[in-house]
Amino acid sequence: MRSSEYINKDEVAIIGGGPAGMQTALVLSARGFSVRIYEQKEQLGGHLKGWHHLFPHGVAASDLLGALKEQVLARAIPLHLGQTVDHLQKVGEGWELWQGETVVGRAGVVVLANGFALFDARRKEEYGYGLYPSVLTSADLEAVFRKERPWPFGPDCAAPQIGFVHCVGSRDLKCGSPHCSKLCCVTAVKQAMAVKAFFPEAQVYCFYMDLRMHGLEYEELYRKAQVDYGVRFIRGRLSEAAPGQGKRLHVKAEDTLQGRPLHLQLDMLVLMSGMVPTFVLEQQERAVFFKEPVFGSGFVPVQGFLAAGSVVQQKGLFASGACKGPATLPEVFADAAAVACEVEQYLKSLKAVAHA
Amino acid sequence: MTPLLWKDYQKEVPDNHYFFVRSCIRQTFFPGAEAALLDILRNSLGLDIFEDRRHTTCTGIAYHCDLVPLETIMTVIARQLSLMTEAGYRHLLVSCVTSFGIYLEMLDMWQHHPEMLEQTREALWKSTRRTFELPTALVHTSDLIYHLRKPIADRSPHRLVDKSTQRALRVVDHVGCHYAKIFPAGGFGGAEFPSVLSGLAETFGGEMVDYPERRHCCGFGFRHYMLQENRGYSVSNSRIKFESMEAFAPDLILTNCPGCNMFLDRWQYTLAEMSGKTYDGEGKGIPVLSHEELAALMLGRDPWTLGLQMHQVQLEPLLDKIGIAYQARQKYSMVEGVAGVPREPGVLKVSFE
Amino acid sequence: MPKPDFGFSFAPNRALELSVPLLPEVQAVLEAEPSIRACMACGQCAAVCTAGVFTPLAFYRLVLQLWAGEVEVVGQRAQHCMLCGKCQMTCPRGVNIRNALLLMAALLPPKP
Amino acid sequence: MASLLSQLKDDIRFSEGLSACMNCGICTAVCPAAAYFDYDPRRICQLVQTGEEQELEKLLKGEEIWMCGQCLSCKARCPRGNVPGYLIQSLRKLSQQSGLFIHSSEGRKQIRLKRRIGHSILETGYCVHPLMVEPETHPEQGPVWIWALEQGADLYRRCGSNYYGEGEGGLRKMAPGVLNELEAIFEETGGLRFWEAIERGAEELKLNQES
Repeated sequence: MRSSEYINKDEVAIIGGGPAGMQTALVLSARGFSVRIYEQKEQLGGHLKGWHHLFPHGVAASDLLGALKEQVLARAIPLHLGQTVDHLQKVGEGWELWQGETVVGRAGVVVLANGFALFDARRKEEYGYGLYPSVLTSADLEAVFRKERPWPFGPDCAAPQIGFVHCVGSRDLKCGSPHCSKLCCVTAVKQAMAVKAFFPEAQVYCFYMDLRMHGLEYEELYRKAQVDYGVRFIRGRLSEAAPGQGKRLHVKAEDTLQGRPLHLQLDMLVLMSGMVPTFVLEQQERAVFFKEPVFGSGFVPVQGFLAAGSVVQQKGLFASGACKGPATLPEVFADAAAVACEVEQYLKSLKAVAHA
Repeated sequence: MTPLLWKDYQKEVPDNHYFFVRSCIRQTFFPGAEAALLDILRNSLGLDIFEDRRHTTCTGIAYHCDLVPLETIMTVIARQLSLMTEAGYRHLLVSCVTSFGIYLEMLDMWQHHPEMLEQTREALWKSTRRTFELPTALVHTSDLIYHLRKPIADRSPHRLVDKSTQRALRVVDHVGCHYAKIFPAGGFGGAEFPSVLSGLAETFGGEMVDYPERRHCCGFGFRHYMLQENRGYSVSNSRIKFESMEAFAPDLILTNCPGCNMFLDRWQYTLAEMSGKTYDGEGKGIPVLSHEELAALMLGRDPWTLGLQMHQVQLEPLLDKIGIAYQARQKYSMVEGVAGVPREPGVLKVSFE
Repeated sequence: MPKPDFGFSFAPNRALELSVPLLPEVQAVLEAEPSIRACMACGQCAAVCTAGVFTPLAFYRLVLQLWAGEVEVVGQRAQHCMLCGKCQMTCPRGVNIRNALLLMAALLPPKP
Repeated sequence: MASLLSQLKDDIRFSEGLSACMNCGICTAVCPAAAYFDYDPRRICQLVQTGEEQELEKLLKGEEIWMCGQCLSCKARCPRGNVPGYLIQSLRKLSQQSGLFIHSSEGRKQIRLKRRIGHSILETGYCVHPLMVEPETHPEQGPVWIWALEQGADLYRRCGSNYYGEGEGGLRKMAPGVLNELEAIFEETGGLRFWEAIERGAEELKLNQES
């Protein structure tokens, strides 16, 4: 057994270099702690890398990401890019970070900031994602906005018919996702307005069950989408998409406010893929494994009920951001700062014990 | 993630040794199809398919007309399984899609409510002194034909190709609702993209055409078809399908459910007489075949022994396209000499010179 | 060959077909009173509607029917409005309901 | 007398059919009955969910519950795992058991259906067989069907069927022992009692018409 001297108790390892990981690292670093970021991709940024602009004000995603990265660089936070961590081993009070058979890092405290995964829309089979080229996810549409992929309809289509489906892989027991992903509603409204800005003649429909516009100014976006952009909101969940005439899709839903089934031919269907866990924790006595989620897996469980970051049953293991459940960027930043404070408290309490 | 994608819905189908149960509708309207199925399985492929003359209706049509309580249909099903057990079989082969759904439903109920299985055992014992085991495989006849599609195609002289132009024939499929919509894991391809018929058509060289209302119900509606004044429900829903497939100019509608096969045939006649409209552009209607009928034709079985003259939409234009030879004069001849011929409908064309 | 009497007949699909363009008269109403678009079908208008107690008038439903192109029904039901204006006081989205209803009522030609 | 709701709750088809509906309309969107009738399975789920006795009684006396065609397309789609088609089965069963079915014209048709299909099961061992499909009441079967029935055994035997004959094969005549077993099952499991409830409704209807 290796001694606990082997680990620098004051060092914090952050797993995940997205907004949650970067923000947690920045706050801890500013408060004088030694932090490192382990990111499995070659670049920092997480999902933010793929986004075009952000609700509610339309700030370019690259501006926010640039600012975050600049601060991380300015603070000279050590980065381990392209480094996957697949399990943790407890050593004394601290942790070893493992990838397969190799120890890739050591720290007194580990903060999980692995974020979320986008729901695999192919699993909502009746929408034909992966089968029909005009069915996109919300992430695919951001890539279109970023000019990284083409529109699914040709330039001859000046007045495309476009549908957005809310709650894809959210609020759906059939897909093992009972939760609301909470930011798809406002994302759909943001994207619907953006599409109308590209194609003023487009007819845009949002298929929703409840519009959960919880954030400040989100509700106002909804109203603007209706009045200024002419987006039509249909209260009913899409039941299926099938190939229609030409390259079009044929979709079915119910207008539940009218109590009538409805049909629609679309040139593009956008699925608002929900947020699902990237991994599921398998907790052993002195180890934590990050396993592939299975049907119905939940997010990282934390103690208490008020924005707590301490992972259930594990001393010195914290979780920050959307790995605990769906969250918007402002919520992630606030949570990351709160978690950083919790980590600080924890490290101070260890010191106090050592002195006594 | 747990594999839940449509392409992952593959089911285990045993290669041999089946206990066979018939379909009320199939044997009423398409007697040649069931006979051909048994002939292909037993004689072309040498399989052991056992039938017990004591098996009855599953009562599924009455159950979905809300005339038979759950406990009753469960016990009738248990009796069929008792015959299977008695004959020493554990693989059940079902001809009817309604029945197939019923068997799936009862097995599912018994799995989730073991007390109901016990009640059923008790009821069957009290009423008939019978006992039963559960099947280890529940297979629809279209599953088995799909499973055996390659050996069948290897033995087939014909393909789903226009003989004169070498164009692959355009096939639309209609899978019976109760095949996989109730229990998606029970059917090849699941509820949304069932492959049981498309895979078969493609093996024979046909081109599958996806169409908007592919998954819409044919409109049987159980009680609605059984009541004359309610049949508007049935014909209107089939019409939704025809209107949707028309633009794709299919050469053939392929089905696996006896009811769907009959409705998609008869409603084309009915709609032609009611509105003057047919969906093939030539007044002849779109030919409809079930999986057994298709397999039998591909294998070179005689169309009239197969009973294709019992379809209202005539099959000759399709047979000619594929290049299947047939004796026109044999069509209406009977065991006991030549019989009369059916009257010609007013609109739907049934004779082609 | 006489047509057979089948004893039943077929009916068109009841589903609303959304792909058809808006009727010009619907377009005109929406252009004359753009605030109609802000309706979110909360039902507050119908809850306070004086005429709605006795008649099938419910403004938010008329908006849905207007979008669906059911001009005649909209025109007929709008006739029931007494212009009391309570709906407009309660609407959380500030829709000019009185004007909207006048425009809707005008969808029907006046009775001779 | 137990409340309608508690009677429904005793039916496994009810508990499997409806736990909590979120009113999304995914069922109605693909429902063939909604494409034809002024019918909305979502609305029925909502109504039953209120659990109000008066509303339930209205439903059981009404036409709506008889519109479903039992295709169960709804089961494949519901994001809450509900099955409106099962819920309908439980409502129809209770409507018949309680005698409320005679208040609707669609409900009253159950009497005809029972006498036709129900009796066929115990008399022939089949739900449907060729002689039941009379051309007079089945004009949609077309001239080919008239011809097929005229040929009868000749045609069916050519196609490998036994056509009401003794022995094996398709459409074979069921042995009396087989039919006795079926009847015993119906007796033991409540099938016959259920039919008696339908006939009691028919009686009541007759009395009402006479008075």
